[in-house]
Amino acid sequence: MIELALAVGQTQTPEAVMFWILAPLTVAAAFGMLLVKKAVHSAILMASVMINLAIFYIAQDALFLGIVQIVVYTGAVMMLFLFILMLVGVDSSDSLTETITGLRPIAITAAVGFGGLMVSLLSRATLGRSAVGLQVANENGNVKGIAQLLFSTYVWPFEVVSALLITAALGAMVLAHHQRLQTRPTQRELSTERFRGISLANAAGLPAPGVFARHNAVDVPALLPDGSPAANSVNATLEARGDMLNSGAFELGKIDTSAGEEK
Amino acid sequence: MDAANYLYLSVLLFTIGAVGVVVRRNAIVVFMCIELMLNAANLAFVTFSRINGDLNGQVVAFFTMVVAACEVVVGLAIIVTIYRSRRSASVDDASLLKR
Amino acid sequence: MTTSNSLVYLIALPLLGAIILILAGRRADKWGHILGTLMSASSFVVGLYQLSQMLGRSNQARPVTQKLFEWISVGTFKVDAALLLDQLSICFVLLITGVGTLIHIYSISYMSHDHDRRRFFAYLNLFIAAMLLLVLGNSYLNLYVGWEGVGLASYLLIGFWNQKPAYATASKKAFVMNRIGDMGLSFAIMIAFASVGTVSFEGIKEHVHHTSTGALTAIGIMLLVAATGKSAQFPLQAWLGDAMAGPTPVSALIHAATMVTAGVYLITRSSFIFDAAPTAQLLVVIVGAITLLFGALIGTAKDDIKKALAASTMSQIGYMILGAGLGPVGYAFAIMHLLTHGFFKAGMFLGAGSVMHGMNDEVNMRKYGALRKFMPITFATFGLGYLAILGVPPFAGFYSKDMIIETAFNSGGTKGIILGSVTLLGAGITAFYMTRVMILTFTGKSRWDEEVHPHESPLLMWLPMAVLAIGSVSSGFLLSRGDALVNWLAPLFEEHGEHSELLKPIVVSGLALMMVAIGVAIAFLKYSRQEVASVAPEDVSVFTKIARQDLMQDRFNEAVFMRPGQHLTQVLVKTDEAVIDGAVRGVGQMAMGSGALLRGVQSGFVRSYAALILVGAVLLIAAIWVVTN
Amino acid sequence: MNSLTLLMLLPIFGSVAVAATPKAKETLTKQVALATTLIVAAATIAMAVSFQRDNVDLQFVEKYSWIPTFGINFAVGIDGLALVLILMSTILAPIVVLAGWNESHGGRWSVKVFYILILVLETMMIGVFAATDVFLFYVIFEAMLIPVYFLIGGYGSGQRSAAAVKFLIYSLFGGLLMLASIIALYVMSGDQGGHTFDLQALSQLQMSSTTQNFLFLGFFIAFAIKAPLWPLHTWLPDAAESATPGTSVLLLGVLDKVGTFGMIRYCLTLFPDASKTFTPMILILAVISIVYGAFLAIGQRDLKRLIAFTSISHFGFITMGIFAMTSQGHSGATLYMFNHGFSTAALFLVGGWMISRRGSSTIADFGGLQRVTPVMAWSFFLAGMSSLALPGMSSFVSEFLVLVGTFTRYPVHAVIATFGIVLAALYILIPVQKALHGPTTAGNENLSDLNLREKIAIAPVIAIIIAIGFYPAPLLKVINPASAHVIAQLGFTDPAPTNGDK
Amino acid sequence: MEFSAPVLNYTLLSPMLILLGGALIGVLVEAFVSKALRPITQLSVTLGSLVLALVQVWKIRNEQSTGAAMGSVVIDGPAVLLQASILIISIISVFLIADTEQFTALAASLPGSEEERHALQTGNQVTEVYPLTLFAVAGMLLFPVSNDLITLFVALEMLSLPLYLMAGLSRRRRLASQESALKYFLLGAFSSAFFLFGAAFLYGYSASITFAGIRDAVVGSGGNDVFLLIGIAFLSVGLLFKVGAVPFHAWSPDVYQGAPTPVTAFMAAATKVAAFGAMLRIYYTSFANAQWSWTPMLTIIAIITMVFGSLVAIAQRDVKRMLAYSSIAHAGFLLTGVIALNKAGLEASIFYLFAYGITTVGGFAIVTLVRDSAGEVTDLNRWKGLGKRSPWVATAFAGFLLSFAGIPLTSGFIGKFSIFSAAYESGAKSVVIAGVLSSAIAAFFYIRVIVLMFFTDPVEDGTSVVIPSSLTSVTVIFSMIVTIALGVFPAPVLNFISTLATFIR
Repeated sequence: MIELALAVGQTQTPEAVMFWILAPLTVAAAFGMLLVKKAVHSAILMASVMINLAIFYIAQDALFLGIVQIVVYTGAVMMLFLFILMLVGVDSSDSLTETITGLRPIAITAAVGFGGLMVSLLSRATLGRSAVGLQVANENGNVKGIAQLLFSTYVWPFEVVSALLITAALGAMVLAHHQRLQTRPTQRELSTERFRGISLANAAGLPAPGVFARHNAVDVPALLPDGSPAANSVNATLEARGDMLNSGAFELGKIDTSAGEEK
Repeated sequence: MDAANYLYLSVLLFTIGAVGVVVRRNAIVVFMCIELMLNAANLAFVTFSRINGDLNGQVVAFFTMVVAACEVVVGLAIIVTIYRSRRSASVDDASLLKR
Repeated sequence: MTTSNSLVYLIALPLLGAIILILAGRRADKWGHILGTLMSASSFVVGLYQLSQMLGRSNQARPVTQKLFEWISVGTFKVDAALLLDQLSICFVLLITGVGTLIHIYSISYMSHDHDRRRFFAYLNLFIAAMLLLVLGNSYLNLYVGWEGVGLASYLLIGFWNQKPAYATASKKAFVMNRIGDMGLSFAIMIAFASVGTVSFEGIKEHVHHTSTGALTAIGIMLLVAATGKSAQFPLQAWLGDAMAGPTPVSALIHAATMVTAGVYLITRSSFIFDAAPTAQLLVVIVGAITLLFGALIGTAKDDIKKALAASTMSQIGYMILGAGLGPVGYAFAIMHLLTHGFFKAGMFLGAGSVMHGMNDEVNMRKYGALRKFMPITFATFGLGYLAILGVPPFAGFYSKDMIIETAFNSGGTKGIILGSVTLLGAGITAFYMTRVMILTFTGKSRWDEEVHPHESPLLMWLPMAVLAIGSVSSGFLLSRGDALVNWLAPLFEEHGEHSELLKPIVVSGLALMMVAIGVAIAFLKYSRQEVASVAPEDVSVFTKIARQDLMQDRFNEAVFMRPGQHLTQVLVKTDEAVIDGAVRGVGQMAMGSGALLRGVQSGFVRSYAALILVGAVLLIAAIWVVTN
Repeated sequence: MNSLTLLMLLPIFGSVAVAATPKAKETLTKQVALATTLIVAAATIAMAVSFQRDNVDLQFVEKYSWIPTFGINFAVGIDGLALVLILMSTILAPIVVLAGWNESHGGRWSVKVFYILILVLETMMIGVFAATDVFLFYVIFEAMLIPVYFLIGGYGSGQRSAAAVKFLIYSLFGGLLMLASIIALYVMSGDQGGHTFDLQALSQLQMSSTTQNFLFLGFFIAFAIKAPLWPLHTWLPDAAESATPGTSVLLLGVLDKVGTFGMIRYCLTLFPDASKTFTPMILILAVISIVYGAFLAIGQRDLKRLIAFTSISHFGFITMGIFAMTSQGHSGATLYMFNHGFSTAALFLVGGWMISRRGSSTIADFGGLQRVTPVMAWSFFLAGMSSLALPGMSSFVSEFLVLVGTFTRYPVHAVIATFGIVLAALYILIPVQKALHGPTTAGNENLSDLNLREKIAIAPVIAIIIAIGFYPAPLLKVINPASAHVIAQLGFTDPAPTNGDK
Repeated sequence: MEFSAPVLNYTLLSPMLILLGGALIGVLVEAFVSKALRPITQLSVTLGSLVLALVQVWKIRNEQSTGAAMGSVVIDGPAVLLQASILIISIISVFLIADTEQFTALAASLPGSEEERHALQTGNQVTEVYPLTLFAVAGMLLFPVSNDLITLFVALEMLSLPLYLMAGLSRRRRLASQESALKYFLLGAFSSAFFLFGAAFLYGYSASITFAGIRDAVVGSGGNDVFLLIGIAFLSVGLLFKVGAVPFHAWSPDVYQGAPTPVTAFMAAATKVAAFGAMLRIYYTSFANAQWSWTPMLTIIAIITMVFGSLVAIAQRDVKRMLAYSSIAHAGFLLTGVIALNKAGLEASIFYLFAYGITTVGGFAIVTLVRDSAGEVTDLNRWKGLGKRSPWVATAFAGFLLSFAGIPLTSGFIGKFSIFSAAYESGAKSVVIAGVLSSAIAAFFYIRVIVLMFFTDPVEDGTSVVIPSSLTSVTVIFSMIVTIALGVFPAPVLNFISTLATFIR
């Protein structure tokens, strides 16, 4: 790894200091991603890696990229990750025990092999030319230089990327968008429906969950005057899913402290 | 300061990302590890850009970010779909198709 | 050489008869036997015509040939379908067609109750045609066609009543053992072509003087092998006894008079080879000597009249082979004995058939006895044949057999003494067992079962017997009068030099008659003076037992060839199944097994797939690492 | 008739006509198929008549550009060898159609499909022998497998699909090895003056002996599987056991000949030196095949398997004749191919009739057929006699030529092979005895004899067997120049008689 | 530094632009056209733009230019051939995609939920597949004509992302379908990370991201080749992943099985053309002079791929998985074309790709026809006796299988022959021998299916062959005709390919 040393860097020493402080941090953070149980923690560590990378970009005369890295990547993309994590369950945690036989040793061997071999290879590499540095290229400013390339040489991929963005949007729509397949009934129709139903008992609306019970969570059924649970007070989906709690524990009459704890 | 150090760093990050894909089970974490690999590649691009003294590398890195963003959208959409169907974000649970 | 256009009719007529009879099927049932007989007879007439023509020509111009067409011609291997009728073949032609016609006539009556009689005549005609081809072919390959043709006819006729499994087996056995002999003939032809470049008699004869002795010896030995097969000589003799399964006329024609003598024909025909290959010639003599004793010994113990006669045939052919093996001096005597034997043995077989005809197809002589009174004609004809085979002067056998014995004694040195003694001994044993046959069958008390009503055979049957009996009486005298046959054949064979005269002819005759007398006397003592049991006694010497089992020939063949062969077959069948096909299937299963195994890679877990990719990448990097190191 | 292409097209037209017949009228379908095959046979005979015997060059040559990119032509032309084999194929075809009149019933598919397959196969049979372009040959060589595969698998009996698969995989494997060799030839031709598949041009290629040996093996293994030669034979008994008799006739009688034909036409012509190198080994394999096939035939309990093993023995003879490198061996082998077609046809057809009447192919189930069905029994017997090469039957001439031809150069091989003729007597006579002779056993009493159609079908086969046995000259005159040409090209002359060394 | 406005040659880019335009129209159709009219509108738009693009490709067939898009895109003979192949394959695939039975009624609904049932009842359709298809096709068109690493990467993603999505849209067995989407996506992203990493090293090595620049660097390099080798290796991982070469193949059986069959057909056929097209270009132009470094690697991978694919296919019980492994084996065969590195190899690869693609679509089209009440039946055991029930469908499938097996008189044979002979010509004999042997193994499982269909008695379990829709019939018949025609009379196509197939550099 010989001729890659930059003779040009005027920020040589400060850069080295920065590098040797941040690089271990970055690696540690990245490594941490593998070790922490909770996905959220991984996400945070990932964000820190990205920010560190942004610093490295800036340190390497890639100002524009550094900013984009923070604004777009860390700011938007990682937030998207976090958002989805919230959706999936923010406190979901991964067991780190390996369930697939033999995979972990393979992974570790492969990792060590990969890293070791790559490092060893890099140390062997020569380019046959000395490093140039970006002083000349960034003469008119990094952003301007990139723009120059982006809008002339790479205008075609730049255009095509737009198609990619549309694809992404369309894809998200397809997978996530619940189309309304019929017009939502109007209030009028709903009330007509209620009154024309089999029984007038529900004409005034269904009982709310938790009524007369000691707990008013959505999965606790209301209690009828006789103390029995009113099944229609709980959302049908919850019931179908078997998430409806046994109302007996929440009857008003009996004081049962343990039930609350259980819940 | 040797620019090569950035390359070593990049390799390390890439390796960690690759291993993360193999060892982690949460689909989102797996995906983040892939992002880590992409970032490692970006770092390599930026470093080489500096070594080579031209901005093409940075442009590639820029494109990578855009493409990665698109990928994230699609990927997360798929993961969410799976999650909704299976109530699980573990990639191991999705193993109906085998042999 | 004289050519003729009519030789082919000799063969074509009976062949045509066979084809018509086979193709016509049941439609020919009514007239098939007549057609068959006519065809044979007309072939005989053609033969007589040819003889008359031949007699009209000078000694050297007697052979005639007819080229029919070019049969096989590849490179230098050129074989024409061509016929050669010379002094030797004409003897055979007349014997075959003459005796053949008689037997056709006999069979009309003998087979009259068999509803497949037409088929029988078809086979007989086929046989006549094939046998004629055998003796008329001008090259070994043409001979080979007839050779196998008579084998086929023999097979068909032995197995004529193949609904009986034992008969079917007998026919198969005959064919297979003959094939072994045929293989010898194939080898002989191959060697001949490889070393001489031709396979015609004429061609080889021309080249014989500048062909190596080794090659000639090889050819000779192979021809001998062929002869042993066809002529039931040691060691390929075992089929003949079983061949008696065929209808008796068949035994008379094929297994006594004609086909079995083909070996003698082959050796005499190949005289130019044997004369130039002393080793082969010596082997011929040895085979003949062994067989003549072998057959005679078997004959002493057989209770089945046909098998006893068959053993006798084997023994008599042994004489002929021995005679033929003695070189130029012996050929003519061998042929003479062949001809006389053709008469008397055919006559006796027909007599045996006549007996069987009257005895409900009983063949066990121990169930005969005193038939003289019931079948006088049969007794008379059989008796004449008996006297002929014993060599009692002036019956036919006396002339022919004594000549062979004499020649054997005179062949010189120790060899001559041994051979002479063997032939003498054979003559004695022959007298013994033939007398035994006579006594058991025709004299003594009747031993047959209640329901059997012996009676004389009809005219059509005894007439041929009578004709043959006349032949048995007179043929020897006629053929040897003024050395008629010897002189007739002489142009075909090499001049033979002087040979020492160990014993004078009169001495030989005396010795022979003495041996015969001893044999007859023993037989009288043993079978005429004491009661003959109608069931073969078991308390007999071990030699008798062995002789009854044909001197263990079948056991030997079974133990040495058949069973190992069967085992080998079974082993090979299993090997094919298990090893060769098993290997093929194994390859298939290996592929499937490894497929199933490798399928396990697809565990369904996306992480293991990623690991696979990672490992792949690591391997690539490792390869690079190695390459750049 | 002087266009091979037209001859090849005739059966195709016929198959179109067959396809056009209404489904209900099965008899019409069969009649159309029969008529087509008869016309083709007649056309072939007409062609044979106008064939110039003494001309060793290819005749009736036609050449159309097919895939010019690869230098592939649709090139056909025949010499004596090819003519004889085409003649055999096209004469056998109507016989098979007539003999197997009812074979197509009870198959998986309709009668029409059966005859379409047969006719398509006939086209390919002509093409495979007529091709003078190696690529064309290969294409037909492989494509032929498909109709046969469906004929076995669709209309056979017993383990038909397994047997069909075994047959196909085996053959494909060999074919692929040949493909590798063909590719190598093609590439080399490109290096030496332009890509071509012309047989003549390819035979002029310069190549190292190692290359030549490998390429030879590629071809030879394919042909040895096809022929089949020990130890690559195990597909044949299975296939023959399962196929209908008609299919078996085409399979053993014609398709397998492609193997031995290929050895002459391709192995010897393209790789003369390698052929010489491998001759000792191949001769040993051939001799093993002869003896081994005979022993295995003796040991079989199933009639069809038995016939299959006899064929293995016979193919041993053919191969031996080819590699004996003498004119007798060569001509004999070629004639053997022709004769074997008919004698196997006779065996399979009659055997097939016996089996279909009895409902079993186990030899032990038969007994005493001669009394019950004399004509059938006779036909079988004659077929058997032909198979054991009885003189007077056609196979004798060829077998003897092979033996003589081999003996002059390789006496030991010839001697061992001659033992095969004794074994042949056993493997024919044992089934003859068991099935035709002996008392008529239960189950055989009421078998019906051959009907008129069957008699008409078998009669020409037996007639040809006997006629060629007595008068092979017309065929030999066609074969000899071709054989001599091949031998001469290889630089061989027949060994001179060894006389005069005294 | 003055900014000069970029010049784009729109004629040369028009096939891609037409498709992108069509896709955008499709997106707009989603927004503005009523549900009832959407399917037919989308289908027309899609087919229209595909056909138009094909016409456009035909028009530019003789162009040779690297300047179409500021050097990002190269249009030459192979480009035209590959694009045309992709378009033809796409058109017949779209006929299959038009089968509404194959796609979920509402992707966002939970499998088995009330919502899904409702969507099914109302006949809702995910018509977004059409624009997604167009985007994918556009990406595929761009992939083999890319002339720099950026465009290559963007095209790779552009063809992949829609496919990830489409894989998850099956109507039946939706969990499996979604799983296949997840697997495809995760592994695809994983491999593209490798791809990108490799690109970085190539850039580091050559100081250029254009193929021409890389080639120049390869030709006249000053340093050692470590960066080049790493770059080639990682870039290859990405490309080999796309073509499904062992050990980067693992996604394909699962995804082939899980994805809706029309999508499987589309991606199996078209992706292969695109990916191999790109591979051919980059190996034949940029890496050609570093041949020593990558031919051994590709040779080993090709051999493993053929043998592995063939062996494992034997053990498969599911027709789609079997075809997936068959496609893996074919990837191995196709790699020999890359290894050949000569004009014959290029021509052969293009022919093979086209022939294989068409046959594959045909094969999967047949798979869509065999169904029971719960949708497609892919269990091979239930294909027993298909030949009895529907002889024509079974015969067609048998024809496709025979073509896969490389039996003469089918396109597969000509393909195999030409590609092997090209490889042999360049001295890669080991690959040819391995190819020939694995062809023999492969023949085994193709034939087994034929046995199942024709020689096994049907089991009455409700499996039946639906009467194909007219569009599906068109696909099957067209594929069959092409498969046979290219087998019997390939000369015109071969000639056409031969006149065009030269990479400009």
